[in-house]
Amino acid sequence: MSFLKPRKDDHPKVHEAYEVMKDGRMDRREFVRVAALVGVSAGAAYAMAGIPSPAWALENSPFPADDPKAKKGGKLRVGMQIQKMEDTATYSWAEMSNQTRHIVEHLSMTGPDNITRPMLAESWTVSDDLKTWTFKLRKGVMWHNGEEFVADHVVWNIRRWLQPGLGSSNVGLAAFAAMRKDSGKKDSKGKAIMVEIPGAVEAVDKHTVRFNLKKPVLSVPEDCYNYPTALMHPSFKKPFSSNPIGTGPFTLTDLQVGKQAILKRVTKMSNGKPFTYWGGEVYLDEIHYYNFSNENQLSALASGSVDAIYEFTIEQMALAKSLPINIIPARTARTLCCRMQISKKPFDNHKLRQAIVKSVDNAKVKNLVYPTGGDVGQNHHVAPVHPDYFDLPALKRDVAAAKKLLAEAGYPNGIEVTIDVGNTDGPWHQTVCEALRDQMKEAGINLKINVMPASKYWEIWDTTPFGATAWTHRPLGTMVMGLGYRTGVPWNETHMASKEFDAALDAAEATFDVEKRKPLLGKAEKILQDAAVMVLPIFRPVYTGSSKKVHGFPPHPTGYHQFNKVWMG
Amino acid sequence: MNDVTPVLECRNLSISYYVRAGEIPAVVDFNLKLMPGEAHGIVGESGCGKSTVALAVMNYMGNNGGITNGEILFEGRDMRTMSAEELRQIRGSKISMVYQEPMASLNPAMRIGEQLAEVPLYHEEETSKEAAYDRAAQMLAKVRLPDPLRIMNSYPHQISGGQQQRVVIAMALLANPRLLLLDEPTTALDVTVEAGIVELIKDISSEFGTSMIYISHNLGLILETCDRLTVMYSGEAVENGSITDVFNNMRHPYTRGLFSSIPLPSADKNARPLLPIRGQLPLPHERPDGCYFGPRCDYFEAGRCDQGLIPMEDTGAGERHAVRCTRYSEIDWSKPLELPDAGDPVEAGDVVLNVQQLQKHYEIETGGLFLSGEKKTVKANEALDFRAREAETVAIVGESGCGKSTFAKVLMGLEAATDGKVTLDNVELGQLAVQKRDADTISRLQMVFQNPFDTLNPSHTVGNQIGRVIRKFGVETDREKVEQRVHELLDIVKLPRDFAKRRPRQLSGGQKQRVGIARAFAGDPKVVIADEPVSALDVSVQAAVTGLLMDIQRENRTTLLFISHDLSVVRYLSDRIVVMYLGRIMEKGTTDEIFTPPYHPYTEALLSAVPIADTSVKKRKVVLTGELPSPANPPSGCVFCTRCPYAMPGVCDVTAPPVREFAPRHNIACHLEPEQLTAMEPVITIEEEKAA
Amino acid sequence: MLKLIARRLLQMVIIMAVVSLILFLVFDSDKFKKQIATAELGGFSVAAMSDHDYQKWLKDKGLDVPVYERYAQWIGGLLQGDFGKSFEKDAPVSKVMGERLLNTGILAFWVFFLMIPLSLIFGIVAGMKEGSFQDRSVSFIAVFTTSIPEIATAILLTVIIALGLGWLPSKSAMTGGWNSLELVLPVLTLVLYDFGYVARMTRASMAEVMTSQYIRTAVLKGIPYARVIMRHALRNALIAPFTVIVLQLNWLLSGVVVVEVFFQYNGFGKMLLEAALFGDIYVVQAATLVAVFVAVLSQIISDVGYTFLNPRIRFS
Amino acid sequence: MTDTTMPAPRLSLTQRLKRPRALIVLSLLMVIPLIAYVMFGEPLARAGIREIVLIPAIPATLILYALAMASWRESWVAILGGTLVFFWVFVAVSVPFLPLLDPNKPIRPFAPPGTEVGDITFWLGTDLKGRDMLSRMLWGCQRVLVWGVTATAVAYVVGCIFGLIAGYISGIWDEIISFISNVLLSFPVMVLFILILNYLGPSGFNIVIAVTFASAPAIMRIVRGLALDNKTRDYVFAAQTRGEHPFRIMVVELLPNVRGPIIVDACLRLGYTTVAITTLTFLGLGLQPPDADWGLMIKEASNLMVWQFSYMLLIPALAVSSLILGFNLMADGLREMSLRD
Repeated sequence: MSFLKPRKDDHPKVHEAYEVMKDGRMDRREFVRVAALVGVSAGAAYAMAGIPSPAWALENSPFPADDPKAKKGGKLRVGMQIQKMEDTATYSWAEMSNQTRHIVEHLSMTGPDNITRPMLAESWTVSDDLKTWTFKLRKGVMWHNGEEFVADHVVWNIRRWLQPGLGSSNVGLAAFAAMRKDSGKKDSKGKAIMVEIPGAVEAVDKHTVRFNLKKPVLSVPEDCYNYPTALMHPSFKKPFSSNPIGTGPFTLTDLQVGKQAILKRVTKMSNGKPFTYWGGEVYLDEIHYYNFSNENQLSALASGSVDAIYEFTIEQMALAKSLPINIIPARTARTLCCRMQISKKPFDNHKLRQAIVKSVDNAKVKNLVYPTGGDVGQNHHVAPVHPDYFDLPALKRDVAAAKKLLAEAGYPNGIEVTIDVGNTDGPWHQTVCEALRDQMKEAGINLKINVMPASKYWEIWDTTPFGATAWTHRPLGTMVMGLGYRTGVPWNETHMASKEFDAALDAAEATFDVEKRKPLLGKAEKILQDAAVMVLPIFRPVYTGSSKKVHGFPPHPTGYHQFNKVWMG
Repeated sequence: MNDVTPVLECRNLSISYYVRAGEIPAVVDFNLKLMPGEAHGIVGESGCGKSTVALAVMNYMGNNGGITNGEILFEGRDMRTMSAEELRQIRGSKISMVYQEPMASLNPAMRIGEQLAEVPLYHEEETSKEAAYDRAAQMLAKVRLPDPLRIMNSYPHQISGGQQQRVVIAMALLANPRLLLLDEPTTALDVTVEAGIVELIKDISSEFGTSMIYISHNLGLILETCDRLTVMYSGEAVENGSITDVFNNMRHPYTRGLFSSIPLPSADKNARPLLPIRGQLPLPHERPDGCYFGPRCDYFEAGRCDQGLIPMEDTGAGERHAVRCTRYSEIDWSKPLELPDAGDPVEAGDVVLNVQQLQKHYEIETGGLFLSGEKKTVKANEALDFRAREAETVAIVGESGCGKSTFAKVLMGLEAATDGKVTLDNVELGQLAVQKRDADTISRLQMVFQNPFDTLNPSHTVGNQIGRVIRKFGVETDREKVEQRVHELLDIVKLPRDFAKRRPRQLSGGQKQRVGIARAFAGDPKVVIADEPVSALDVSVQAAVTGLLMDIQRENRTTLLFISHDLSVVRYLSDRIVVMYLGRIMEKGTTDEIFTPPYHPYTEALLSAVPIADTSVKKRKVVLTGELPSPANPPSGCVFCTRCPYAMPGVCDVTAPPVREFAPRHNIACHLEPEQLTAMEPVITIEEEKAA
Repeated sequence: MLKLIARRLLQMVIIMAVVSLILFLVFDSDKFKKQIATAELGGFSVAAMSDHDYQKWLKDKGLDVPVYERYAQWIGGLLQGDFGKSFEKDAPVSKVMGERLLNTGILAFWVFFLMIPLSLIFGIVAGMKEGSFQDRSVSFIAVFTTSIPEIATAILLTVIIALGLGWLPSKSAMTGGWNSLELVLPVLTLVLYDFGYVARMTRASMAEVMTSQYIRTAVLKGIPYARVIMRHALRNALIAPFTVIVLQLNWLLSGVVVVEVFFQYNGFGKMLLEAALFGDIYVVQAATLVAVFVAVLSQIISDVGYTFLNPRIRFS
Repeated sequence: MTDTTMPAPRLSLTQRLKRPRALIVLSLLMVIPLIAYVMFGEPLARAGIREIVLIPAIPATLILYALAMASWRESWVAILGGTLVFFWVFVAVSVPFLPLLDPNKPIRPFAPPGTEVGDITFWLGTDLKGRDMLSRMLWGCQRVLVWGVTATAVAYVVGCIFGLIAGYISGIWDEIISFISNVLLSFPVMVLFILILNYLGPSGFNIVIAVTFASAPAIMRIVRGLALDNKTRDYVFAAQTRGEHPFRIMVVELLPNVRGPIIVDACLRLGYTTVAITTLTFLGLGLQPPDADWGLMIKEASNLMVWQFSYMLLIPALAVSSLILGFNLMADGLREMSLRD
């Protein structure tokens, strides 16, 4: 096995990580990811890790390698919910970004292998303290309107996101949160209004951008590929769909929300000169998105109305298997969180919560719903796919203990509780709840399942005492823990408020070394698990499908569409 | 006469309908011979099969009817052997028909001209459209319709009922048929309009020489229009002969019963009370063996009358006079019938009900919720003024639209009077809605309704409905006593006590009316209003119900307000008569005063219009022209002026007529001089040489 | 007659005004505003929004204006032909709805084009001879087809024709551009369901006319049977089916919802359902008004037509 | 001069059962336990009598069926319709006692009809979650029947009350009621359903409300028409002239006499309501999972559009069609019989 050694000028973290890896304390793939994060090219990182570089780890390109058999031309029809395209920075659905992803692009790009590579940036470097990030931009990247893509454009975009009134969810990302400070002013509800720290982002020269962060952030490149972070031309005016200027290979020719979004290759810039795409060969001529609700997408694929779809659910697997299609699974950290709100009766009773958790066999539930694929959850929301996952001992179902706890909680004759479920990701939510019901029954807990339409569930998801909420995939365990369980954060649906937990999480977040971070995060995981605020039995895989004609359809864990190298056969 | 082929001959004709329950014989063993130019009447009560005969002649019996036996020969050819095309050619051209309901018989969506012109167009070869329309217009003129061209261009609903019937007659006559079938052609019409149609039919038979079959339940009409007649009972012809033979020398007990149960305006209740036929018409599938009339016949003889089919036998006397009775020769037909005791005339008491200048106007709005249209005033009652005494029967007579039913509603408190007064024992009722009247007042004023099928609530038992009145008026409250009282009332109206448990649909029309009477008298009323209580009943039942009503009234000394359009019935039971026309009183007085001059011209016309089934009666013809005006749009001046034969232009159509008193409480509202009125000849005269 | 029409139109305007006001008031509730926000931004985003952000969002959407003001604005826009803007589709309502209405219009056209002759002919043939074999069979078929709800008809047709035989596409989303084949199943579904109803009405009307006395008069007048049917019977027997057929327009607006959703056909019904679930006020408003307009208009047409076809009413 | 009369015959048991009061009692015995079972299943289960309440409904259903068949002999249409309807009613009241698999228990997904797993045979296969289709189909009729009957009944009560008021009392009441019903009738039914259920949220009780809004105006019109017709009958005058209270006239005199056409209409309307509930559930606005329901079965299977799984769609579609066919045929038969009288 041959290892490429890190170069001298590589980031010290690379050296550090390299050593850790060599000692066998770090997974090689994790090393590739970390090295890529701090600016080592993916190809080099794979070489250092001593594993063969996958086909897509082409040097200096975020895209997979060209398939020699690829044919040019054709259109790809994709079934997806067609949303509006107002402002990329305020996108709230991944589907929206799919409609835009081939028009406007990001500084970086996270591939289906969970590795983040430079995209519009050619490379980046980071200071040792992880506070200063310098991005070298690609030269010769052209906007559709004929202008060259330069550093000022990046600065303009990022400063726009930081504006208090925009309402972009980007400010919740660690990288950009570290560019803001408290203005001292308060809004009508007494929350602090945050403003940009002057100089937090600066154009060093025409092709260099520097981030000056107020605290160390590890996930800057990953954050730069979050779906609302596409870079727009400064001439942008809402809505994007009526003036779609980007750097990507496609442009929007027709958008009808709820019906279709038609993307076509850009051949000429608006000044009349031919447009050359920086990213090399793109095979498709057109990408057509047609509106199909999630549950109808597979039928649409089956009936030949579309060539590929956004997603299908586990219940449709048998159908998918019966069809002549490619089934494309992706292992993710998406989950269903049957959480209790500890500020509400009767879930303020810790013993009761423990009884509920004890009465359930998570592995059994997972195997019932996802017999193959997926991971068993341990009631703490960090998934095995997360690089910083700390494997706590598996939970054991204990009905007797649950009964005892129930009695101690003051319900010796059992209790009836109701869970709200909205099947927001598909009917399997309900199946999970039904499995919980059957298992809890043995412990004397009578679970009533209140099924409601998805839209209604989203109105109460953060207020209901007991609800089954679907959470999407996020690349890091610290990210989900920070978003969902830190005291007072908006998405803290359990109303968990634990200083120890917050402290453990802070410690984990400030630790670059994954191996060191793991036990720290493990501590937080344990606190969360012991708090017994939820039953989180499954991390589910995501399935999508394409017809046999479609080649190179990438299985992305967050459902991002990356069609640069897709071709129709 | 035997060398002449009859126009129509029915031989041993039997017709049945087939329904789910099985075969229902509608006509049994029917014979008829109709000579050219002859008018033949078929008379009988409802359900006797007379209309079936007419439709059978047309060979039109629907999907479920058929001739089971016998033959129908039209001009010597058996109609049953004719092809569909032959039948079509005969229908409408050689045989044509006039129907009971003219409105329903004309296509509502086609102009009258087209409907008429079809007849020549499809029956005469090479008739041009213009010629057909010309013929139609001429024929309309012949049936005495004014302005034929306008009528040709109209839709049926745009002309009045009388005019529609004239159109139907014109249609029937267009192809100059050999045989004209008239199925109750005037039943749906008002009596004065009926008179005009009857007049027309009589003229037609003389002018066109067409043979006619005239079907009616009214013996008087048959007398006026026909040469011969057949009396039918329950699907059988029971008597057949010339008018004079059957009217004067009837040889069947049913015919006799029929005659003695119809009121004649020539007689009053004390002179010749009505004699009803007991029992009721058997249902087709419940007919007895032998004589169908047997169970109701006074001459019934077991062993003879209830065996086998009784054949039609020629009496030998008279002209082709035949009768279906085994005992006709044994019965002493000269012996008068045993008449029931008429009872003594009742002495009238104090004034109970006093109506003074009563007025009832309706406002009709032609708009809805948002856009209000014009308002129209319908003067339903105008200046009504009369009194009724205890134990007295006051009849209110008039044709449709005369306001008699509105008056009843005002009296009962369902409508408030617009002006004027109605007092019952000094209680003012005109403005007092029924909800505001005390139970005592309500119970003193009760009503018997017109339609026997409507008068009882089909969902409740008879006992319940009578009992409710008893409880409501507090006559009795105890459950058993109420039941007791219900039984007493059923006894009074001569119904079996177990009828209390029955529902109305299990009762016949006459029985329902009896229950209605029992209900009206349950609260011991002082005044009973009877709104045409017998007009929907068959004649033989009418007599019984009328008799019953009078008996009870007499016994209880109740005041009876009897509303009717039929002067002959009225004559039988009323002490006083009020004649109304378009909401106004034309004439009022005692029964005798009304039936003898001086007449109001309208009274005169009404009297003349009533068909009288008595060969000894001679009527003076007074036929009114024109149609009844709508009460929403009455003529100015005297409301009768548009149809009055004596109308004086410039006077009658300008000012309302004065009310003159000819005798105490005999008033006539007319512009004619009193002398002129007094000088009128009586309308009805009886020839003294009437055969015994 | 004109007065009648004017009155009905006025009534319609009042009804539409009442309905739109009620809808405005209903959708003005905080609950519904929250629903729109959730539908548009997703539950997570809404939960993360500060009150400031939420107020700003409301302002962006124009939902911060008091309801009466919004209603007045909306009415004002309406008078200028502006139905407002769809929150979900981010396009003028008139554009979105126009297209959807056109699609549904095409659907409706074919439904009526097939259904009217079919049901009239069968109904008349059946009604001509009540109780005959043809009558019994038509009646039975009619009861049968009307008894199968559209959703079941759609399933049966799809399973047999599209999935089993593979003759037709099972969905009608028209993703490859306009495809008339995709229209067949939705049209067939609606025709099958509606045919029975109209045929039954026609049969009943014809049967009633055939037993009427004026048909007896016509027959006994000796005119040929064909003329009795064509001239005397049909003229009267078709009055009731006419009104029924016009009123089917109203029914169709109900029927298309499930058919369009099932077949994924981008029509008016599907739009209405989507808009209602999203809380897309202006689309719901406009769609409801259009639905009410069509419904009331069809009622008016049917009334007027009835009056016009029926001389008994026309000339009185 | 007495009319010939028949003595009142002694009533046989069948005849006694056929009296309106007995029929009403039997119908209530059939329907109320079912309603209680479905709507108040939880409290009943806690009291331990959930299954027991259904027991009286079984004989009541059978007796009613026997009576219906006996009195509808003349109309094979009504017999066929009644048989279909009573079949489902019988299934609804007896399904807890039938030897069926748990309708909500996932066993083996996508087993085609006739699959044998161990000693279990899935005669109609299993659905996408592996639940027995036969069991779900039979259980599914409960909810549709209960909510359909309840919704129709409530709509009828409301429609009759307003119809009687509008028709009998008339005047300004008629104008107001007619205007409101005109407003409601101006909506295509499905539009009204969508608006109401979207506002109230989907649930059985809200379906009752929505059906009431959608159906009551039409019922009101029918009752109003019948009341207008019947109020000019002499027996109503008779009641008025004895000074009866309008309420009594409406309820005692008018209501029983409008029942004939109303029963026919109710049969049809039960069919419509069943369609509406199934359709709304399919659209996601109606009944909510998890309990078996035909509309839900369709909804869940409607994403599986391939021949091989079409049994999952066909079974509920045929079930709901047969029930509605039953209602419609029954209405036809009843109408035919009423016209024949």
